[in-house]
Amino acid sequence: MLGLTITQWLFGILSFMAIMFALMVVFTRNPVNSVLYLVLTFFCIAGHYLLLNAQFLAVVHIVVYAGAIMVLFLFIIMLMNLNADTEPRKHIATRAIAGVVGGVLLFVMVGALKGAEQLQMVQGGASQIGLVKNLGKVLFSEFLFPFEIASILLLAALVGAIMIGKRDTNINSKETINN
Amino acid sequence: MLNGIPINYYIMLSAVLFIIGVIGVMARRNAIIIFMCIELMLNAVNLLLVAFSTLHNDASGQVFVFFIMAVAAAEVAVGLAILSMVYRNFKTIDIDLLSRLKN
Amino acid sequence: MIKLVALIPLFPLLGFLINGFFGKKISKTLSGTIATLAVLASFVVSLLIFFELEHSEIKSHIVTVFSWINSDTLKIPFEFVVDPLSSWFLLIITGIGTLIHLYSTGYMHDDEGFARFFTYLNLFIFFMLLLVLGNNYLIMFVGWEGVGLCSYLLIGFWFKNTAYNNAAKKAFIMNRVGDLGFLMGIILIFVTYGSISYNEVFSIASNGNEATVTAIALLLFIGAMGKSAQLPLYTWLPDAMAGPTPVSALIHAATMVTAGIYMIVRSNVFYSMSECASEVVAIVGVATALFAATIGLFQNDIKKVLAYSTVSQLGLMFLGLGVGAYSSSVFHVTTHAFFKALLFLGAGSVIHAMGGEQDMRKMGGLSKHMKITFLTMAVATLAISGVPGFSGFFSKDEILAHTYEHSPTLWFFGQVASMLTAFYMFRLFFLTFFGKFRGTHEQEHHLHESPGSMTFPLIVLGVLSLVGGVLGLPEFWGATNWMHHHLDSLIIHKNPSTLPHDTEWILMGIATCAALVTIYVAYVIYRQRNILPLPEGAKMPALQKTIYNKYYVDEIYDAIIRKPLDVMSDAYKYIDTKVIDSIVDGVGSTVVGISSLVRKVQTGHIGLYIFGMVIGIITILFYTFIK
Amino acid sequence: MLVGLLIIVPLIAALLVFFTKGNASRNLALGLSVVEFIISVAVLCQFKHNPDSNNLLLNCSWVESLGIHFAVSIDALSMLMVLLTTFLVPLIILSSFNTSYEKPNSFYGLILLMQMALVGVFTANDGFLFYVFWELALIPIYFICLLWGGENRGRITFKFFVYTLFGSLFMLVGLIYLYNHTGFDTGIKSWAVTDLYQAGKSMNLSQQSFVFWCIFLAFGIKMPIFPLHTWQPDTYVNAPTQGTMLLSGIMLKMGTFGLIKWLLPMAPLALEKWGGIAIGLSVFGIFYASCIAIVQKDYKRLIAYSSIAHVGLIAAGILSCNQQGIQGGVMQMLGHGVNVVGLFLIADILMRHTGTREMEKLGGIRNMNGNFAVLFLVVMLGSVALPLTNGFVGEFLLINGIYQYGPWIAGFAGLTVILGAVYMLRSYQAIMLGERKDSAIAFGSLAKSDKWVLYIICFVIIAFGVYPKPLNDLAEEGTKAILTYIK
Amino acid sequence: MKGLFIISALGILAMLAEIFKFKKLLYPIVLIGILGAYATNFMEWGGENNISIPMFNNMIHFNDMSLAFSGIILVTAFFWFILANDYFEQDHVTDHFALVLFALVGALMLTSFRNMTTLFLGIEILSIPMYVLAASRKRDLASNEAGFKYLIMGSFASGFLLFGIALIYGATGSFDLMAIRSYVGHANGDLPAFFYAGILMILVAMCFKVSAAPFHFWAPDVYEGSPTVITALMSTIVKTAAFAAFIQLFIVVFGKASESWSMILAVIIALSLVISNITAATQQSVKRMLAYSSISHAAFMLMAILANSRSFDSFNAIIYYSLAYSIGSIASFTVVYNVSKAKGNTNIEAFNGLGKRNPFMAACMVIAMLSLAGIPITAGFFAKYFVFSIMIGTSFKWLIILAILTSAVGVYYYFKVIIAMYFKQDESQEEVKMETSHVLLLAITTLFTIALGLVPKYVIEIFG
Repeated sequence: MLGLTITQWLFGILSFMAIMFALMVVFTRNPVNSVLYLVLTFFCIAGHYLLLNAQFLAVVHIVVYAGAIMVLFLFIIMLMNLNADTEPRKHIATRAIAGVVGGVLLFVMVGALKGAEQLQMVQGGASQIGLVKNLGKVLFSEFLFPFEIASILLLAALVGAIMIGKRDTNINSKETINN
Repeated sequence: MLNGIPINYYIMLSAVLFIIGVIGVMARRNAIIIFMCIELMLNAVNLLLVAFSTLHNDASGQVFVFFIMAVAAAEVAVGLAILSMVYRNFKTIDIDLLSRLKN
Repeated sequence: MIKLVALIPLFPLLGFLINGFFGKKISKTLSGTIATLAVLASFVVSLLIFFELEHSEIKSHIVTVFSWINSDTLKIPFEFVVDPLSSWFLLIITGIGTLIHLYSTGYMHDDEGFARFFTYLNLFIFFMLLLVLGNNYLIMFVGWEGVGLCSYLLIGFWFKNTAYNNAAKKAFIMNRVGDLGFLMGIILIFVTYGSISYNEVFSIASNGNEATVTAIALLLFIGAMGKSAQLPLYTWLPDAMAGPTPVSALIHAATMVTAGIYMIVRSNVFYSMSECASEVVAIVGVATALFAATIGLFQNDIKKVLAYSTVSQLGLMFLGLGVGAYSSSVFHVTTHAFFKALLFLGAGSVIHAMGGEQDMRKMGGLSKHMKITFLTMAVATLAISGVPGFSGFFSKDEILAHTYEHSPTLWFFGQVASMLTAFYMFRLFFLTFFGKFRGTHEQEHHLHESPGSMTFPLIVLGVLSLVGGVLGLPEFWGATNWMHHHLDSLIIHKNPSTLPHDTEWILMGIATCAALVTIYVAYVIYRQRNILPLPEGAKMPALQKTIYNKYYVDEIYDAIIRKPLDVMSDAYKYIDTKVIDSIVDGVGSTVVGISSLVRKVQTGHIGLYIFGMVIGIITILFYTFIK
Repeated sequence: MLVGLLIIVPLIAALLVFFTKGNASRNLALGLSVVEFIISVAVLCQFKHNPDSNNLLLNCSWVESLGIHFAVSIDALSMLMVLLTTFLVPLIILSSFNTSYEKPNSFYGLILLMQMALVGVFTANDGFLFYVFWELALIPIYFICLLWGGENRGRITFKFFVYTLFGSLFMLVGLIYLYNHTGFDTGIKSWAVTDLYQAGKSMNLSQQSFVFWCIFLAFGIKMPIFPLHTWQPDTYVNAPTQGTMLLSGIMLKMGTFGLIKWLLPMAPLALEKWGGIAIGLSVFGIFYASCIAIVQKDYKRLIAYSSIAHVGLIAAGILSCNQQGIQGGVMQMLGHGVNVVGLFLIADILMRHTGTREMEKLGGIRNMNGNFAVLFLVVMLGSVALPLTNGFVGEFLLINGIYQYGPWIAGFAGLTVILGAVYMLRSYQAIMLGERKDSAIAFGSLAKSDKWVLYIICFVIIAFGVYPKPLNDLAEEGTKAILTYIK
Repeated sequence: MKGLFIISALGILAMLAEIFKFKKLLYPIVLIGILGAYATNFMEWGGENNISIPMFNNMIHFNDMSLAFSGIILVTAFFWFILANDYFEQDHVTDHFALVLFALVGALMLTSFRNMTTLFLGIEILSIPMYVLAASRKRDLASNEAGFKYLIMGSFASGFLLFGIALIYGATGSFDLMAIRSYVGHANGDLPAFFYAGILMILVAMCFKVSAAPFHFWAPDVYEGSPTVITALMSTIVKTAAFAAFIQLFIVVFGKASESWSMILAVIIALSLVISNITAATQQSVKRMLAYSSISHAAFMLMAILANSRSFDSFNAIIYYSLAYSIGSIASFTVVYNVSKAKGNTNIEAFNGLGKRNPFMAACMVIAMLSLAGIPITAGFFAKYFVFSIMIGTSFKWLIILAILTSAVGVYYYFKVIIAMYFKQDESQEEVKMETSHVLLLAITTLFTIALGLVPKYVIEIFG
């Protein structure tokens, strides 16, 4: 159809949806809705991953983002029971400016991101890298050190989150304001 | 050409998503939404990385995405913790109301 | 003996030190004696040196004391020169100095600043001797400023009186104006000739081109104007009468004020090279002579009259210098030193007798009470009026003769000036000594002749002003003009006197008649008709009023120099604080101002911060990729 | 090695004094500064005896890789400056004996520290070291003024500090720029002064001009030259007397000394091009400051302005860049250093005895204390440069030098001869002569220490006025040395 | 490299301390551990480490430069722990220890990364604990806000960092710095445009981390809001680490492509100099003033990077500068901390009369301020001097003039403190107490500052 391959069709549709949903994330008032839209965006992006033969990554993506992170968001939003009418809104002018600035940024980006055409796809063994086996190999050989260090990162995040999240009982930190 | 799609398209797509995220950060007052928009930006980057890794037929790009995810998760954890704490103390997460420190 | 010339200034210096450090401890008589002996000693030495010089062939001896200032090519040794000119001035200074010291021991006797007075006086003698002894212009300048200092100290001797202090300050500052010119002259000499020692400079004086030499001559003359009270820098001298009378006699009549003449005679080489400079000197001289003489006509303060007569006499001397009659001027310096010192001392003795009264309107008929003073004063008055036979006659006549030769016009004015002199001097004489006493009773009782220490100098000086003429008898009488020959070796003669003898006779005759006539007029007015000067604040015709107020010169100077200076100073002060400093402070306050503005940008809203960042990024990308 | 002592001794002295208490500290400070003076005299003898002995130079590496050395040495100029410093500091300390400062130990400690820095500035032979000492000298004086100064000292001393620091930062840039041009032949960069001279010579006009103005700015502010002077009067008036003496007597000479050693030989071309402007500013400054001095009411402020006038003359003479000018500048630095200290001491004495420096209020002191009047008179005559006082030699040579640059400028500069007399005599008359205006003001006899300081100063004024040869020869020699570098 | 592991181990140990109840021992253990790390760090100095041997597939490696930076970081950390001793006396002791130590791990990684992955992880490991620590005064609204702002803006910035990394990866097909470097080196000039875009994005992100204008907005607010000791941590260790990364990226890796970013960097420096100094001039809170001053110091260090011309000068200059600056600000923050403990706030008025109320403290503060203002013979002066001396050779001389003008302004606000301490009077005359450890700390840091100024060569001549 129209001389486009099926992948090209898929790419087009997915991209369109992704952008649409992303915009909805920004422009819906109700936080809950924007969370949901963001989830949808993520699904589209996952679709893109599949198009790019990054199957495993697609799965992980769904699991981590849609599964974990967004749920966390949703949870917090519920906790603070935010909804459309509690949602504060920036002044219309501010939002307009934001839009304009974003447009300009896009413009310069388009200008900046030239020159990728001559990059040629590296052939041979294509579409195999996305498989768990290959990724695992790379991750645990070449990227072993980052992998280990990432644990420290997570640990730190863990400790931090607990420390912040937990209501402390003693009030003595009140009078030592600002020290 | 990644199975028929020029790499530029991917770059543009992720650029657009990234910028939508930026716009979100600029246009919203709700800290959580802002945070979500930042996640959106990260995902745009992820997409770009995956596209490039496929282009170069090199797995390290996708591996990097894992790290980004990990970091994102960590950030979200800490971030939401801080947000909830702020909400506890300020009874709001409206960034325009959080401006005691200035000048 | 000449090698010991350094002794001459040394004695007064010692006297100065002794009186300066121990003056309070020792008795008045002792300190007075020490001071007088110090000067007497140097007088003796000067005499010896003078005669030794007379008999030696070499007419100029240089005695180096120590090397003073060296700067590469500029070498200024501290050395003295002994030659006819300096040795002659040495005699005048030390001789008259001795007499006046002696006089002062009596005059100042009951003043609590007695020792201080002699300290200053010795210091003055010291500097004056430096002035004439120095072998280069800088040492002359040292003495020059030194005597200025001493006159400052002595004019303001009674320092409790603000008017006196002002007079002293005025004298110092006006002299400084002249000194600046002098200093510039010295520097120009150095720049032109690479040295400032007389012998070296004069030997190569002809190297300098006309313009430069004229410049040098005029600059030096500015110095002379200041020191010798010529127009326009003369106004300090009348005020300087605030000092004790011996000071007026010594400094402001006999010695210091003639330094200008000494300097020009010293550097006559330059003046003889530069026609125009000499013109200027002559004109300024005659102008001063006339101007001061007219003012002298209406003064009532006895010392003021003498002061103005001094100014006009000095003018006459400069006239002589201007027309190239250097030796005549020195001659007149000498005679003037005699009779003017005498006049002042006499006036001093009168004032002493009158208990400090200086206004002639309160005097009269003193001749009976103080004979010696009366007689000596008479001699002096005759001398200054140029009555034949007296010293003044010869010197003045010589100058006028040369002037006539040079230009009859100048001669005419000079003649007029000397007539006026004769007039006001006799006015003074009659008002003081004749008629009936116009003072108060207690003054009348108090009237007495002064003590011997004061009258002795009067007598000596009287004799001198009587016979002083022999030093320079006119050539055309067949006599030899000793002064002329004495200074011959030092003086460049442009044009030897070519005046036919009969002209000279005629001129002398005119001068004599003029003098006698004026004296008669004065006699008629003040003796026969007993016309008294008007009292203070009386109505008088405009011209007389103007002259009486000294042509308002002081007021004019005030208006055109002092006021503007003060105004400008205030303006600068204002600028300094309000403009320049405020600019400096302004920078600071602007920074602070901007700062408090810029702080506002930091509103504390994350949204704005993000905007800032994004705009930054946009700019960067735009600059790099689009532009 | 001796020169090393010159720098070390005050430092140690400062530390020692810092750990003492009360009067002990001031006596100790006096003693040690006298010791320092003796050392400097020893150095002088050594210098006279053998100018290029190793005792007179010290050169050890500091930061080798950047060619920075701790190089100090004694030549004729620095000898004179060091003598001035080591001679004045004891007097300054002695002059403080009748004022009781709180925390005397830190006060005298800072003074000695200052002395160390000053000696360093005058002896430094390495551009970087020079700069370091230059800045180092600023800190003690800042604290002296801040801690013991007059009422609104905070703002004023701060202005002084920022102003001078601002200037010296530009000097730093200028010096670095020179340093960057060193080793154009050898390839080895060095901060040694001679190498900097070479570098300066190797530059073209525009580069030299950059260096010239950068460095001149610093010196011009320090001295201070006409438009950059406004920090000075306030600071002088507000600083404690000893601080003022240090500032005017010695620190001011840093600027003029800097001109001679650190500017003239660096940028000869630029000097030819821009010297006129600089001289013009200095000379106008003479007239300007003298005029302002005439209308001052506060005697201390009057001296401050007179100091601007004097330094203007010095700067003009030095910038005219000929034997007489520079030599006169050096002589005048010495003379002015001594005289101005005397004048400020007199101002302080007036303040202490009568409680005011307002000249309308004073008057008639001469009848109360003739002795003081005479001393005052001598110091005043010194500063109006009367012949046979130490001020004269310098002033004569200076005007002479300026004259060789431009007769009319010299004439204008010569106005100082007149105006100086005007404001000095006016103030002397107002303070000492006439009848006393305010009957409340009594003036007893002087304290011993004051008397001695004044005696010494007067002696120096007369002695070196009559027989300036010893100093003058050194000055001549030093000037010749500099001029050979310039030519 | 062992240092890195020791510190991580300490972090984990700190968490175990909660469980196995040896909180009391923890503090000494940590101090000793840091010393140990420093020792190993020192032992690894020199020798074969100069030539970079790949480690973990060239993810990190320690050559002398990274060792030097880690050395500075460890020393500063040691001092910081002494400063912060009573910060650890409230609840969550172990958590705080753990977080600080983890942040330290991140910092060390930034000195030694050789791969974009480790760069990214390093930055995040450094940042995330800092977010938490900034907010660690849970009831203090200021602290909350500080943490919150830091978090939002930090993650926003890392978004750009990642985008940049992605673009560079796209152009070069590798995350390995050396690969990228050789890529830049070989492809002389004809690099695809979006590669430069990548460089610039990273530049932006790094400028954010070192808080250079116009990406500095977060710094003052966060510095002011955070607990004082944490502010000290941010302005010393975090900054040093960020600069280690900066110099690594922009001199070693992108140095060849400098024409694409040097002008931009110059403008950024100029902006930072002007904005920071001008704004600092009228600050009331000394803490906030120090925040602005840290921005201007960052600008100075950036100058050294901009100059990246001659052999090792830039490295030397930055190492010396960061050392001098860290020591100086540790000293000043110690004083600020104690004053604010006594007075309850960090306003300039709190310093009034300190010269009388605690002369020692005041004197040390003076030295610190002189050093920050760059007055001889303190370390700060040499730091500035070295920067000038390498800048004067470049084509950016106008920056030096600007730097001078602004640092004159800088003197203004540093001396406001001094004037307050010695000139202003305070109603209360009682002495400001300070515990012994802090006295020692102040003494050491002050001596260190002077010593660095007197004999800078031992630091300045580390490299060639």
